[in-house]
Amino acid sequence: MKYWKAALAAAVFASTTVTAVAETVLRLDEVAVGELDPAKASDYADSILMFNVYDTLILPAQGGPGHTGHLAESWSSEGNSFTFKLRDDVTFQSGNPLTADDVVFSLDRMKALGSGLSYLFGVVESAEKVDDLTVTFNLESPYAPFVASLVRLPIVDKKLVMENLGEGDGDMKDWGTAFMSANSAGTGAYSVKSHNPQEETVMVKNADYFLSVADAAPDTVRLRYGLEAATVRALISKGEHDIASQWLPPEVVSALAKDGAQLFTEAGTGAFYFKMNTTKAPLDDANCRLALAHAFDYSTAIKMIAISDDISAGSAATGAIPVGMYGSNPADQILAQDMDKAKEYLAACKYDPSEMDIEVSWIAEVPLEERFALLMQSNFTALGIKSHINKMPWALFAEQVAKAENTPHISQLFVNAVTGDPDTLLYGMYHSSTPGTWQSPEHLNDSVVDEMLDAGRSAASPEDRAAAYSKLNARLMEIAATIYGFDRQSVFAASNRVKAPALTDASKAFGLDGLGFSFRLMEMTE
Amino acid sequence: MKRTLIILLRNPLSLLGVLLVLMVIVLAVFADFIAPFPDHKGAVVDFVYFNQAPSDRNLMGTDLVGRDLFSRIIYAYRISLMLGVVVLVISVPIGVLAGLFAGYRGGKTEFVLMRLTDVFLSIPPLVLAIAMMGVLEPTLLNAMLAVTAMWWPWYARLVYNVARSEREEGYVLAAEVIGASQWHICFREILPNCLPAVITKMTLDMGFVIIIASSLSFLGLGVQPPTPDLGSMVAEGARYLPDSWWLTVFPGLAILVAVFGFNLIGDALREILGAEQ
Amino acid sequence: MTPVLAIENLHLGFKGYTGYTEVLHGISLSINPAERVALVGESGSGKSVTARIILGLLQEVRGATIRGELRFLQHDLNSIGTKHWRDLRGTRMSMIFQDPTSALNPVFTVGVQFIEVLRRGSAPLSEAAALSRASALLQSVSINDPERVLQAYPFQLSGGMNQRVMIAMALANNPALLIADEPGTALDVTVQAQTLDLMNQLVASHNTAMLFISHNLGVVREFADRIYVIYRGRIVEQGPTAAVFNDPGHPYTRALMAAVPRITGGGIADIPDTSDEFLQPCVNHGSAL
Amino acid sequence: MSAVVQLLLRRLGISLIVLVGVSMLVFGIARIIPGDPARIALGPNATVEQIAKLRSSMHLDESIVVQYGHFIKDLSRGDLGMSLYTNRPVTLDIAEFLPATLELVIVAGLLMIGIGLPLGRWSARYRGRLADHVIRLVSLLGVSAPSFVWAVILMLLFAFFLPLFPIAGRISDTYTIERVTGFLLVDTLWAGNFQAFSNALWHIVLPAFALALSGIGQAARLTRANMIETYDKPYIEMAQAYGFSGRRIANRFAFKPSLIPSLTIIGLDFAAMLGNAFLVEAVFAWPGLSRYGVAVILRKDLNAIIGTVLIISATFLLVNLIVDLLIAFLNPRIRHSQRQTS
Repeated sequence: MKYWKAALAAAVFASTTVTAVAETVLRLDEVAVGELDPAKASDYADSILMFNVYDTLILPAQGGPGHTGHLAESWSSEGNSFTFKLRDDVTFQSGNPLTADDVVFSLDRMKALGSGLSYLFGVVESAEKVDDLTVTFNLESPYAPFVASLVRLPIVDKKLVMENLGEGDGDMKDWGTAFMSANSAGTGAYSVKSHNPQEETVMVKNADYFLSVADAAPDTVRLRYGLEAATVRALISKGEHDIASQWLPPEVVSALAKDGAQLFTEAGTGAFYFKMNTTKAPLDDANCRLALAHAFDYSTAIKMIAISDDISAGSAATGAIPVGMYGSNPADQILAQDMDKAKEYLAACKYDPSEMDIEVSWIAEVPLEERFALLMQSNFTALGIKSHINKMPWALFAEQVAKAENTPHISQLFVNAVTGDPDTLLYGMYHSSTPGTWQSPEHLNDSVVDEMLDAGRSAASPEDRAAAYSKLNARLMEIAATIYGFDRQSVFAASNRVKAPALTDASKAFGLDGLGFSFRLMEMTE
Repeated sequence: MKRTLIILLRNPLSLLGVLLVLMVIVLAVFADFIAPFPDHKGAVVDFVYFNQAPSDRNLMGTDLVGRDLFSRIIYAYRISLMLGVVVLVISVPIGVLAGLFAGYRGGKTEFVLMRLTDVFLSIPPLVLAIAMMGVLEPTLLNAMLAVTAMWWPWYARLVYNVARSEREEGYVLAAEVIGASQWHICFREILPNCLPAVITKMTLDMGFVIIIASSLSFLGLGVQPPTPDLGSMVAEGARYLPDSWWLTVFPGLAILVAVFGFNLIGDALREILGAEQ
Repeated sequence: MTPVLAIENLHLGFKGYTGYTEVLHGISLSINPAERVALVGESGSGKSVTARIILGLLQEVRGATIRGELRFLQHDLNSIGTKHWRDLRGTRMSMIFQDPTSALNPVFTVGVQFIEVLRRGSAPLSEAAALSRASALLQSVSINDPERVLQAYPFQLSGGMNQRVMIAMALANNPALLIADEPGTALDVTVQAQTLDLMNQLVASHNTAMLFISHNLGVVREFADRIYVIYRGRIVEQGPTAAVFNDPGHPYTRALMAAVPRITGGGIADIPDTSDEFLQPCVNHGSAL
Repeated sequence: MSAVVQLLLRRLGISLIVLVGVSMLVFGIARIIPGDPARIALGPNATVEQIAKLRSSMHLDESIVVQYGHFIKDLSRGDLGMSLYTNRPVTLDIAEFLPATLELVIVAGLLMIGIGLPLGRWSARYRGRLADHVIRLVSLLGVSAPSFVWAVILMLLFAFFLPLFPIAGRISDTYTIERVTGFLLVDTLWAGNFQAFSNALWHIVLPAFALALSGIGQAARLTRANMIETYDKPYIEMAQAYGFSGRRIANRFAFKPSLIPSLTIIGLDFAAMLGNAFLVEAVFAWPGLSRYGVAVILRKDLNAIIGTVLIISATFLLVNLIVDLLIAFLNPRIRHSQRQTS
């Protein structure tokens, strides 16, 4: 009894600080729940998991255009087929060696599951094993961005997955989805130690990784989900958290920066869009859309995302394509509010402004969007148009946009080119053949746009592609299906315990969202 | 009635309650004249003055798009009071009727009605409202509906208990003997005896409705922006703690002040009316 | 001989919203050892508050103003302090209440309550010792199955049984003074008579003085050595029981006697609300001893 | 059969009826949800065939009565379906998240009882004096704000301005505690890790207080009111006449009889905390069932909504049942009702 009391007292009064351990821990957070199955990966949290637990055949080159080999040593193309030679020194975390079978299996699985970013591989007819370390992809039609899209084909451990098939119909049963949503089956520099979709995923360094990894790279990584902004802010201040998600409101990021936090940036391959439903009155009239696009206060929008004097979560938009991509307009040709023009267009619109009631939606998980909704509402009020704001959780939004009639008048979205190529940014958004997805709440059906998009993806030379996208850009501005808010740059507040060259040094940046969070390239300083 | 009022005003605490409630009502009713920035109740953005700490210009600071927080809190009181009144105006008659009939008629009516109230009462109140709001579109009207749905059973149970004991009382029997109609007995004999309890509960409930409604909007299931609402203001502001503390502290205190006022009055009424019974 | 209790010129008043109201207008009263004294009057006459002043209970009520001398045994109650006064309660002075069932705590067994009372007297008392003492005390009030009673809750016992329990409790610590406030009026007549008899015997055997408070002269006649008649906060007549009954000097006493000739639990029906005659000065028959 | 067992059986019966009613109500609410649950489940890229297949496997094409039948059949096997949000069986999710919520609610309930009752007792004992006025005012303040306001205020004061307590979570992530019960306060002790136990305790202080404050106020008010009523009872005067000290009278003779009528309401308040936990968990990033509940409601995750509401209601009923039994245990009149009637 006495011992018990003493022990309790000792425990209560014991310091709660961490006992010193040699192991380094990196702690970061993401808003959404991380999906561990790479075939289902689509958003930022999924990408972080995927790029660390799995590897891809190639990677974007750091600090410039082009791609370098990763799991593949080299590749060549002939017409519509691409052949990759695999490295011979790669083993999965399970110990199984990497072979061409795994690559074929990975593509088949991706296509069979049909979720996540599998649409990128719709054009791939088949993958064939040539020998143990050689694989060939055959395309149905010319597709210029194919190599780029391979950064979204994580290679999974066929043998391990086949040993762990769950319940399901057919030969492949569930394709191992039950297993893969809780376990890692990759070659990556980090393996999953535990995965709790509500709380966090814990990853540990893979000692047998095929590339050499700096000792300073974190031994353990904790990816936490769904933390409140105030929580993240306090945790970083107290040194209990390392990298905040990009969804932290700018005020909080700037408060952290004032307290001495460093800022990481990942430069834009995407933009912030206000997407107008082109099938719903009054926005089915281009004049109305143009009126709204001209009424929008672009310069205030930029002010809203400023974090410090020199860092902002974005830069002024110049047109439909973010600066730096094929077909983009020069950086100084920025969009600006023009109320006179807006009124002209409104007058030309066939609908009576006094009868309009525009539904402006915003994604519940991204509080910043509420402010843009308010900004739009006040801009539209200045034009004499009534509007109302509707907050939507992401899942509900993704469901509602499937049907044009359920899609709100205006949807706010951050969209990134998932492979860094404009095709992956724009095709899914605007081509009339793509079904309604969260990327395409415009439900656009425009033959000129379709034509340019097709030309852009099949053109052989970069110059031809640039010309096609330039024309596309002009057409998109003409029909104003979308208000282009700003070109996006992700900003992350981080503690000073961590160095991430890929997120601070432009010459080391990958130009692909999430890849900057390759933990093997980070260094812990304490 | 007059006596009640005198006692209310003589006790310093209940006087404080009366003053607080009066203040809230005056602010809500005359918001258009009192609010320094009446147009800030809606979708206005002013990025010159955004996220400002309390100052002479903005008594309680400004929100993240530059709107005056004091003005918005005043308008939010309007919503809270309206919601409280509407919820009580709908749920009290329903609950009272259900309780009266269950208590007076007995038998099957009693069994069905009271088991129904048991079902409602056995879901934690907030959970029921949250579940309903999860299904319905988040609007002011639906928030009222959801809160009403969770509120009537309490009155049903309260009146039921009174009615059941009154049923056995002499004067009800007497009324039955002289052949008074059921309608007469329910409304003229039993109901007046339930009234003090119902009125006291209504005053206290005004505060609770405000609490529940703000809880719903705190979770994003209530009134939608740009309509100012205390609960969603706290929720929104909580993201910016501790730097922009005014965004949460003032709306939170505003809830506290209003509910405290109603509770002070309710407490005093309970003592006065309870003593009279 | 020192009286057990001596009250001299006791005044009691309350401050309220409407000002100061005096309830007792200078009462003097004394009780000798082993003497049984009755204080008789209608409800509201001030007899119950007098009892509570003696115990020191009213002193703790805010707004009550009490003046007058109070002596209990060798103690000057006004100067011994509330703590000391409290120590006397339940040990040297104790009280029996009107309704035995409601005066016993409903959520504790008789045994538990009995032990608590016994421990007031001699603090270090083991539970077993306390229980056996309680058993003996219950047997002394003619309870044949004390074990069952000790395990029972008050609501499980009859009113008469509870009354006996209370008498046993009241005398458990051999008090010098027992105040009985309308004992047994809540019980039916025969039970009341039995318990009064029992109480009478016990008081005699314990050598305890008793202040018997009642509105019923009929009851008083059989049990009291001496009587004080109280009307509206004043003693209007006092003297040995026989003297008062044989020669009631005060009009109020006569009215009381006319109203209730028998032992009953009922109220006093036929006394006029007020009468100028009742305000005549006190009639004193002198001490019986 | 003893009176308590009889009471238990009767209450169980009523609880069961009520639970069936709740399941119908919740099921009904969930089925009038706008939008096609199958489409929500499969996401925007699903084909018509996939949706049709899922619809038939979810019995969505049949009448609501038949659907309810299937639901009850699955439920009796402990199957609440899959959560669309976590892609796991709902029962698994609930089993994972419920302990955190229960732990929070139980600690808050202990605070409510441990602080609210003594405050009320004190207030009643010194009624009309300064202590009474202060306690009444403070407890009224306590019930005058929703728990999320208290959560925010406590967090601001004791986590930000005075950084005494952690901002969020159940335990610092430097501790790895093997999950046995899911109650961290239990599991840490189970593991014999007192440092982790104190860390978990340290984490639960603010959320539990935020959740408990209005309950503390309510319990204090109720206890005071009931005790003041009790103080007018003859047996209290008797206790005074027998010289028991004011403290002993307050803590024993007046307290126990007034506890019984207070308990029912305190039980209800305790159970209502299950709902209020929704608000507190959101502020303190507490990984419990309520946070899960909000997440699934926002995502219109039907199976998970039904499962969550059902499990919370069942817990609510269970708490009330326990309170009823506790009252029966404390109140000899109920416990011995049989002897009285015989």
